[in-house]
Amino acid sequence: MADIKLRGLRKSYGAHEVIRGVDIDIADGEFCVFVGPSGCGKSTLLRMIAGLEDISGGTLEIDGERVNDVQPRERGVAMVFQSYAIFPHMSVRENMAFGLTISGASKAEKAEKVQRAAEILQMEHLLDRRPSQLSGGQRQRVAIGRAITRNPSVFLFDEPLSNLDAALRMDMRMQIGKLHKQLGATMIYVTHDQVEAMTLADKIVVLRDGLVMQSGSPMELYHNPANRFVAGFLGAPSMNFLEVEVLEADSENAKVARHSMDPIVVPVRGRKFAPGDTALLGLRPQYVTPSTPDEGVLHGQVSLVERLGSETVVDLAMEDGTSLIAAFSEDKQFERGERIDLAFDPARTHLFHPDE
Amino acid sequence: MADIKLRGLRKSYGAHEVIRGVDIDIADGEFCVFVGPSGCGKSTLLRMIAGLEDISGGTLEIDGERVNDVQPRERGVAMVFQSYAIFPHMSVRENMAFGLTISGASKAEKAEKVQRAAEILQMEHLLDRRPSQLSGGQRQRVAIGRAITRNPSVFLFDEPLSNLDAALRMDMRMQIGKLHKQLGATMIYVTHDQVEAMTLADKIVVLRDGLVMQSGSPMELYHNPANRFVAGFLGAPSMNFLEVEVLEADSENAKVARHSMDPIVVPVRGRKFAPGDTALLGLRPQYVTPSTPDEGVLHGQVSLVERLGSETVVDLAMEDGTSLIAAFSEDKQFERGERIDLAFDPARTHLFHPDE
Amino acid sequence: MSVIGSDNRNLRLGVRYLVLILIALIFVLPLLFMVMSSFKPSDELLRDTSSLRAFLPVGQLSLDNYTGAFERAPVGLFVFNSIFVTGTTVLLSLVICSLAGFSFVFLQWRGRDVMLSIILATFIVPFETIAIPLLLEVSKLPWLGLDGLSWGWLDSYRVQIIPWIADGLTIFLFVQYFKGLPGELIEAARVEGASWFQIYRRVVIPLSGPVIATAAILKFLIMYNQYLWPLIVVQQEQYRPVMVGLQYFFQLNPAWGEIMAYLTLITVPVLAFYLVLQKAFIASIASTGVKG
Amino acid sequence: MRSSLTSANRAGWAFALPGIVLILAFIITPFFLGVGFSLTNQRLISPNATRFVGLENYREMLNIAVVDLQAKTDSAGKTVTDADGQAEFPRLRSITRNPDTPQYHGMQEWFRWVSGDTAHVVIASDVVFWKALLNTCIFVLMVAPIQAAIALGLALLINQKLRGITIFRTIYFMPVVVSIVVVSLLWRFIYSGQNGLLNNMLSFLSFAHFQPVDWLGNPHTALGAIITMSIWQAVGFHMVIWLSGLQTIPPTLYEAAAIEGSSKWQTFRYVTWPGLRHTAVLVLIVITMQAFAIFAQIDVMTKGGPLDSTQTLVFQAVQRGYGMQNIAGGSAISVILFLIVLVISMIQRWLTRER
Amino acid sequence: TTDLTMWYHGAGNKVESKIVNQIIDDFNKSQSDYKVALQSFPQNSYNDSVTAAALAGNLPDILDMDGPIMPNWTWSGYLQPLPIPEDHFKDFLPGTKGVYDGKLYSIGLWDAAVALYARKSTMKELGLRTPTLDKPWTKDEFMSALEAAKKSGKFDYAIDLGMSDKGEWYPYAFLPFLQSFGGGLVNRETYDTAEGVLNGDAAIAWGNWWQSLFADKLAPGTSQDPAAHETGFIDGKYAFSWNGNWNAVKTMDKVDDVEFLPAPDFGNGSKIGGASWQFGISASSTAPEGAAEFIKFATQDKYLAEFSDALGLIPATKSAAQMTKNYKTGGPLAVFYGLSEAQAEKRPVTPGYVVDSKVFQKAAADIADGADVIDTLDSATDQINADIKRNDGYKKN
Ligand SMILES: Nc1ncnc2c1ncn2[C@@H]1O[C@H](COP(=O)(O)OP(=O)(O)OP(=O)(O)O)[C@@H](O)[C@H]1O
Ligand SMILES: Nc1ncnc2c1ncn2[C@@H]1O[C@H](COP(=O)(O)OP(=O)(O)OP(=O)(O)O)[C@@H](O)[C@H]1O
Ligand SMILES: [Mg+2]
Ligand SMILES: [Mg+2]
Repeated sequence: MADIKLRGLRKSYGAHEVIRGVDIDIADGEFCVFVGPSGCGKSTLLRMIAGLEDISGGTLEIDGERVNDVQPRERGVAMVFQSYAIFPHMSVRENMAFGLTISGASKAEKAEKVQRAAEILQMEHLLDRRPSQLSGGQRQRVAIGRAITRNPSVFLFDEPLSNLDAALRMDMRMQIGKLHKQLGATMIYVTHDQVEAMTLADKIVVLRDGLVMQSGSPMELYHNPANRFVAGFLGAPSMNFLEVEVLEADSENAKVARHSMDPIVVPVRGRKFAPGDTALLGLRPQYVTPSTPDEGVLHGQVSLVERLGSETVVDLAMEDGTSLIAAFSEDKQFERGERIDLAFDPARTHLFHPDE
Repeated sequence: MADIKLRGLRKSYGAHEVIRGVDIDIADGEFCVFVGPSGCGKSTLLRMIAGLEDISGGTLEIDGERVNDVQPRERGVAMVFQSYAIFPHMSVRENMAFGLTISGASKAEKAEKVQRAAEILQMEHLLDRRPSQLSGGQRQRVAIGRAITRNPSVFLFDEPLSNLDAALRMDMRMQIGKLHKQLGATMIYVTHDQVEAMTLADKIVVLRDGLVMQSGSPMELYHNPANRFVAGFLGAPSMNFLEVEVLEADSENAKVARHSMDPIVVPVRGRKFAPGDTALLGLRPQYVTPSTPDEGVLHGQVSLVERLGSETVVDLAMEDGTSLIAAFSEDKQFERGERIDLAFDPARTHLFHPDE
Repeated sequence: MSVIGSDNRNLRLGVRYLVLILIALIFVLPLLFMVMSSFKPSDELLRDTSSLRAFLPVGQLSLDNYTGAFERAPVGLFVFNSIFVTGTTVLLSLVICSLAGFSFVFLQWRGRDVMLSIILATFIVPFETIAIPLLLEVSKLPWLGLDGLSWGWLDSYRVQIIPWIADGLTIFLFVQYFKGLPGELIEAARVEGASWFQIYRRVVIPLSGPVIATAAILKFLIMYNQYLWPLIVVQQEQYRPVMVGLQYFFQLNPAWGEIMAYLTLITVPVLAFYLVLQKAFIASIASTGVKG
Repeated sequence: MRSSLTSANRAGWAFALPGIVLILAFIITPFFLGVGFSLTNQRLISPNATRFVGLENYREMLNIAVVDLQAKTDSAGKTVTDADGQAEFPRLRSITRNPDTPQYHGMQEWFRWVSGDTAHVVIASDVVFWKALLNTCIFVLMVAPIQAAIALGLALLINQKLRGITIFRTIYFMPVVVSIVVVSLLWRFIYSGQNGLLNNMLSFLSFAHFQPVDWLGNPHTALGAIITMSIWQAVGFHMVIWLSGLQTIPPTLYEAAAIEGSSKWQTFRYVTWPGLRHTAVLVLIVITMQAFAIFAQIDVMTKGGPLDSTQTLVFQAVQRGYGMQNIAGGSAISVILFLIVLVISMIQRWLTRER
Repeated sequence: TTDLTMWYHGAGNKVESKIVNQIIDDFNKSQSDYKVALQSFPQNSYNDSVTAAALAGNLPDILDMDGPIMPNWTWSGYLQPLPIPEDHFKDFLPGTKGVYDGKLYSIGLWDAAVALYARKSTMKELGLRTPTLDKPWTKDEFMSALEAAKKSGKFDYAIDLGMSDKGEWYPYAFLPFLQSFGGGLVNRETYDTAEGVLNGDAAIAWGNWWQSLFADKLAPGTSQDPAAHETGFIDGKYAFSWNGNWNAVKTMDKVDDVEFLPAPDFGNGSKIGGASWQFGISASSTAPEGAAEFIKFATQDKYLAEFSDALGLIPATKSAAQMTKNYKTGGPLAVFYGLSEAQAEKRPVTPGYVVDSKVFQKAAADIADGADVIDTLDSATDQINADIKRNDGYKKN
C-alpha cells in the first residue's frame, strides 16, 4: 500500500533544470497518468520516483515517509523502462523471472508467475528466446512482463505500449487496467496515447517543461482544461483556437465575435474578460458539425482531408486565412477546395486569454 | 526515382521462417505503409529492403534491378530504425549531418540542411546535446532528422513516431506527408498507429506471420477488408464479430439471424454462403447507434465504459453472453449495468466465413 | 547470383585468405622452429637454424629430447605447480579485481576517486623493482595454517599466489569495461530489488565475458611466466614453476634440443587455456550482442 | 556533485576492500620501502649499517655537465689534425682525472659535438643511466604507436565473418602465449649475424643482394631488432583487446552507417574508431606500461649491449640492484621510472579524457 | 640424529646430481649422527637464490658456491670458517681452496681450467709450433697463428672466444689475458682502488690488443649466437677455441686430433683463471661439526675421481687424478692438471669482486664492440672505485 507525495520536486542536469518544482499527490491504489510533450520531463519524474535520479530539490514521500535518499530496491517499485532495459544475456523467461530470482522465490513460483505473465502478454512461444531474437514490440512486452511478475506496491510504466499494434495495445491496456483493479497497486503511467491516458487514468497529470499544468480526472481535464495548453494538448485532433473579440462579458458568459462570424454567447468558465479584449475561442474539431450555409457560423474551403475510416478529418482554410480542423465521425468524401459551412454549439466552447 | 518489387521474398532465422513469401509492388513515389501485429515481420521486411538482412529466398528489385546482393550503401535508401541507432558519440547536429558528411557535403550545405530538419522536428535548441542527454522522443526525432537531411530515393521508416506525444506526432505526420509530396520519394513506413497508416498511405500492406494479408488503398482496406483478419485489424476499437446463421443467400446478399436478433439482409461482398451455414457478422463499433428498444436490433447491458472525451466506448454484455463494443462519437455517460438498445445499418456490415 | 559476381567474390575471398595466411606465417614460423627443433638432436638443430630446414621436420627426428627433458627435470611437477599457482591466482584475481572495478564504477563512496587514482598508478611499478622489499616483507608475514601460526611465507604456494592476486592493471581493465556497460540495465536491476552483490553477480558479470577473458589471459600469461619471484621466494624444488625449471637446461652446455622440447611442453598448457577461453569469449559475445 | 542515491559507502568499501588491501600490502608497501632505500646507501647484502644519504643516489645518477675540449696544437700553435683532417682533441681523462677539476672526477662522456677547434662534451656521472633513459624512451615511442596500430589492423582483419577465422585468430595470438624469455631465445637464432635465419631469408628474397647484418651485434640495429621482436610477440594480445572492443559496438550503428552510404574507411572513422575510445585508452596505456618495463628481451638477447645501445631503465635497475648489489641505486632508478610513467599516463589520460 | 640441509647448484645436471646424491647417501649410511638432505638449484640462478635466502634468513647448513664469490658471502656474514684444520687439504690444488682473511672458508672437489683448443692437423698445415707449459706462445706467436689461420681462408674466424656467453665466463676466461699483460682488475694488495691497474698502460695495451681481435675479424664478437659457439670449432668454422675443460670430453668425441694448448704469455706469464665450485658452511648452521664431517667425507679421493670422470673436471688432488681416466698420467686431459697447477690465478679475492666482475664484463664487451679503449677502462675504473667507496672499502667492522 503506497501513496506518493511529490512536494516541490526539482531536478537539474548541470545548469539545466528539467523538473522545476512539481507537486503531485497520488493516492494509494490510484492510477495516475503523466502526459506532456516530448522532453517535458515525464521519464525524469518517473525515474526520480523510482530512485534512479538524485533529487535536486523538494521532497518525495512514499507512504508518508521521506524517501529522497532511499535506495531503489527499498522503495518497492517495479518499472518498465522506455528503452526496455531488458538483460541481453538472459532468455525471455529469465528476464521475466529476474525480480523473483532476486528475492529468492521458489522454482515453482517463478514458473507459475512467468507463465501467467506470458499468457497475458501473448508471448508464451517466445519464452526461450534471447532478447536479440525479438522484435521491438516483443521486447517491450518482456519489459512489462518483468514488472508484473513481482507484486510491488507501486508500478511505474514509461510508455510501455508504444511499440505495439492497435489490437495488442488495446488488449494490453485492458490487461493493465485489470491488473490495477486486481492488485490495487498504485500505478504511474507515462504515455503519449490519449486513449490510454483517458481510459486508464484515475488522474491525469499534464506536464510541460518540468511544470504541472493541470491534474485531475480525465473528464475534468477534457471538459474543463485549466488553460489553453491543456485544452490543446488533450484531444486529437487538437482544439482549434480562433481569435475573437469580446463584445460583452459577465461572470457567466461572454459575447464574442470575429470577422465573418456573427456574435455568439459562450460560457467563460470562471475567467474574466472585459469588452474589447481579444480572446481565443477554443473549439474541438469533433464539436463542429456540417450545416447549411445560412445556419453555419463558419465557412471555409477544404485544404486537406484525412480519411480514417470511421472518422474524417478536414483542414479548412477560412476566409480570413486562418485554418480550422473539423472531425466528422463518419467516412466522408470531400474534394480539395470544396466549400463547406460549419456550425457548433457555443455551450461547448472554451474561451481563453491569448497569453495563457 | 525508385519503384520496389518484392517477389516471393523469404527470410529464415535458422529453422524459423519469419517472412514466408511476400510479394509487394511499390510504385515510384508511392507512400506504402506496413501494418500488422507485433512480431509479424515488418521490421524484418524493411531491413531486407534496406539490405541489412540476407534474403533467404525470392527476389528484391529496386528500379527494375535485382538487388538481393547489393550493399546497403548502394541502394540509395534512408532509414529510421525502430531502435533509433543514433551515434552515441556524436552531438545531435553531427548525427543529423552524418549522411551529408559521408557524401562530402560542404559545411554550409550541412548547416543549412540540419537547420531545416531541426526546425521541422522542433529541436533546434537540442542540436549540441549528446544522445545520452535526450529524452526518448527527442532521440527518435534525431533518427528522423538523420534520414531527412539526405535526399535518397527511398525512405524507410520503422515506427518513427511511436515515442512522440499526440500533438507532435500529428505535426510530424503532416511533415512527413509534406516531405513525401515535395520530394516525390518512395516511402515505406511501418507503424502501429492507425491514424498514421490511414492518413499517410497511398497503399497499406497488412502483414501477419510473415505473409501479406491484403494490400491496397486505406479506404479499400477499411471498407472492403479481404478477410476477417484485416477487418479486425484496421479500425479502433476493432470490428465486432457476431456469430449468425445464414437463412438465405444469393450472390449479392444473405439473410442472417441469430439468437435474439431478428433476421436481417446483409451484403455478401463476393463471398459465397449456403443456407444453414454459420457465419460471422462483422460490425464496426462506430456503426452501431443507440436506439429505442423496439427499433433496436441488439440489446445488452453496459459492462465497461471508456470515455475518451470526444468518443465513448462501451462494452456491452449481450443476452446470449457474447460481448459487443460500441463507440459513440460523443462524450456520453453510462452506468455500469445499464441496459441499452442498439441499431445498425445492415448495408455497412461484413459477412465472413468463421474459419477465415 | 550472376557468374561474374561469383567469380569476383571468390577472387576477393581468395585475396583475403592469402593475406590472412601470409600474416599467419609471420606469427607461426618462429614457433614452428621451436616445435620442429624439439625433435632434432642438438647439433643438428643448431646447424638447421641457418636455413629453412629449421621449420621442417627433416633429419633424424625422435622423441629423445622429450625423454631427456623428463629425465633432467621433474617437468610434470613444474607444469603442475605453474598451473596450480596460475589457475588459483587467475580465479582469485578475477573475483577480487572485478569486485573492485564494480565498486569503482557503479558505487560511490568516500575516497573512491583518490583510491582509484592510487591503484591505477600502481601498475606503473615494474615488479622487478619492488621484488627485494617485497621479499623482505613476505619473509616476515604471519600465516595461520592447519598446524597453527607460523611466520614467513617462503617456500610455499601462497607466497607465489597471494601477492599477485590484485593489481592495478586488472582493475583498470574492469573499470574501463564496466564504464561502457549500458547504465539502464543496472538501473533496471536496482528497481527490481537486486542488491549490489546481486547486480554484480547476475547482471554485470554475465555481461563481462570479453573483459573477463582478456583479464584472465593477461593474468595467466604474467603468472605462468613468473621467474624472478619464485626464484627468490622458493628454495624447494617441490614448489618450483616452469620458468625456474627452464634454468635446469642451461648448463655450461645448454641442451638446445631438450630446451626446445621443454619449451614446447610448457607452451602447450597456455595454448590450451587460450583456446578454451576463446570459445567462452566468443560465446559470451554472441549471447550479449544486440540487434537493431 | 555527490550523489546520494548511488552512494553506498559500506557496500562500496566492502567490494573494493580485498583488492585495496592486497595492493596496499604487496605493491604500495614494498614500493615505498623501495623509495626509502633510494634515500639510503642500502646494499643487497652487506654487513655495514645502512646510512641515510638523502638525494645522493639521485644526484649521482642525474649529475651531468658540459665541458669544452680545445683542439691540440703543435708547437707552432697550429691545430693538430688526424688523417681525415679532423682536429685532434686531448683525451677526456685530461679533465676527468685532472686534480685541478675535481668536480668532474668520475664522469664519463655521453656524447659530444664539435664546433671548430672546440669539442663540447656532455659528461655525466652515470652515462649508462642516461643512455638507458634515452633507449627506453625510444623503445616506448616506437612500440606504443606501431604495436597499437598493427594490433588494430589485425583485429579488424580477424573481425571479418569468414570461415575458419578463429584459426587465424589463434595463430596471431600464439606468440603471446609463449614466454618472452623463450621468444627471446628463439629470436637470437633468427637474428644471428653470420648464418641467421633472417639474413638468409633476406638474402634469398633479394637474390643474394642483401648484405648480412649482425642484427644484435650492431649498435645501430640492435634496438630496432628488439623492438621488432617485441612487437611481434605482444601484438596478438592487443589485437584481442581491440577485438573485444570492436565487438561491443552495437551492430545497429554499423547498419545505420551502411544505410547512410558510408564507405569502409568512413565507417571506421565515424563508427568504429569513436566506439573504440575506451579500448584505445586501455591499449595505449597497457602498451606504454609494458614497454617501459622492458627487461627480459634485453636480459636474454643483449644484456644492454652492444655499446649500451640496448640499455633500458628496468634492465639497469635490476642490473644494479641484483648484479651490482646496489639496491639503493636500483630503487632510485625505479622511482625515476615511476615518476616518468606517472607523468606520461597523466598526460595520456588527460588527452583521452571524456569531453 | 641431527638433520643437515645442503644446497647444491647442480639441478638439471643428471650426472652431477647422481654423484652428489650418491655421496649424501653414502654419508648418511656411514654414520648415524647426521642426516644430510639435498636441495638442488639450477646453476644459472644459484647465486640469486642464495642471496635471497640469506636476506630472508633461510640459509641451509652446507652450501656450495663459485669460488670468487666466497669473499663476498663471507664478508656479508653468510659463511663461517671451516672447522677443519688446513692441512687436511694440503694436497689440494690451490684453486680449490677458498681462503679469505687468512681463514679457509670453502673447499672444492675440483678445479676448472681453460685452454686453447686446436687441431693437430691445422697446426701442421699452418706450420705452427706446438706451445708447451714451459714454453707457451708469446703474444706475437699467438697473433701470427691467428693471422695465419685467417689468411688460410678456411675458417670463418681464427678463434672462438665464446663471446656469446655473457656471464662469469668473461672475467673467468679473459681477465687472465689482462693479468698476463700486467694489468688487473683492482690493486691486489690493498683492494681499495682500480686506478692505474685497470686503466694503466698495461691495461690499455691489453685493451688495444683485445679490440684488434674483433676489429680485424679474428674472432666473432659479442653478438655471436650460442649455436655458433657450440658447434663452430667442431664444424671447423674456427681454427682455435678458447674453451673450458668441461667441453673437452665432448670435443674429443667429435674431433679426433684436438689438442689443448696452454694460454699464451702476453708478457707477464701465462695465466688462466682458477677456483671453481666449492663447499662451505653457512654462518647460521647450528651443527657446523656435522657439516664439516660431511665436507671431509665428500672430499675423499674416490669422490673427487668420480666427479672428474663424470664431468671432465680437474680433480683437486694428485692422488685422485691418478684414479681418473682423463687426468691420470698420460691421460688425454692430463695437460689440464698441469695447466691448473702452473697457470691458475684466482680472481681478485675481495667482496667487491661481485661488482668488479660485472664491470669487467661490460668493459670487455664494450671494447670488443669498438668502444674507445681508454675511456672505457677509465669508466670501469671509476665504477669499481665508486663501488668500493660505497662499501666503505669493504672493510669488516
Ligand atoms: N535473430 C532472430 N532470431 C530468431 N527470430 C527472430 C530474430 N529476429 C527477429 N526474430 C523474430 O522474427 C519475427 C519478426 O520480427 P520483426 O522484428 O520483423 O517484427 P515486427 O513486425 O517488426 O514486430 P514489432 O512490431 O514488434 O516491432 C518475430 O517473431 C521475432 O521474434
Ligand atoms: N543527462 C541529461 N543531461 C541534460 N539534459 C537531459 C539529460 N537527460 C534528459 N535531459 C533533458 O531533460 C528533459 C526531460 O527528459 P525526459 O526524458 O524526462 O523527457 P520525457 O518527458 O520522458 O520525453 P519523451 O516523451 O520524449 O520520452 C529533456 O528535455 C531532455 O533533453
Ligand atoms: Mg521519456
Ligand atoms: Mg519492428
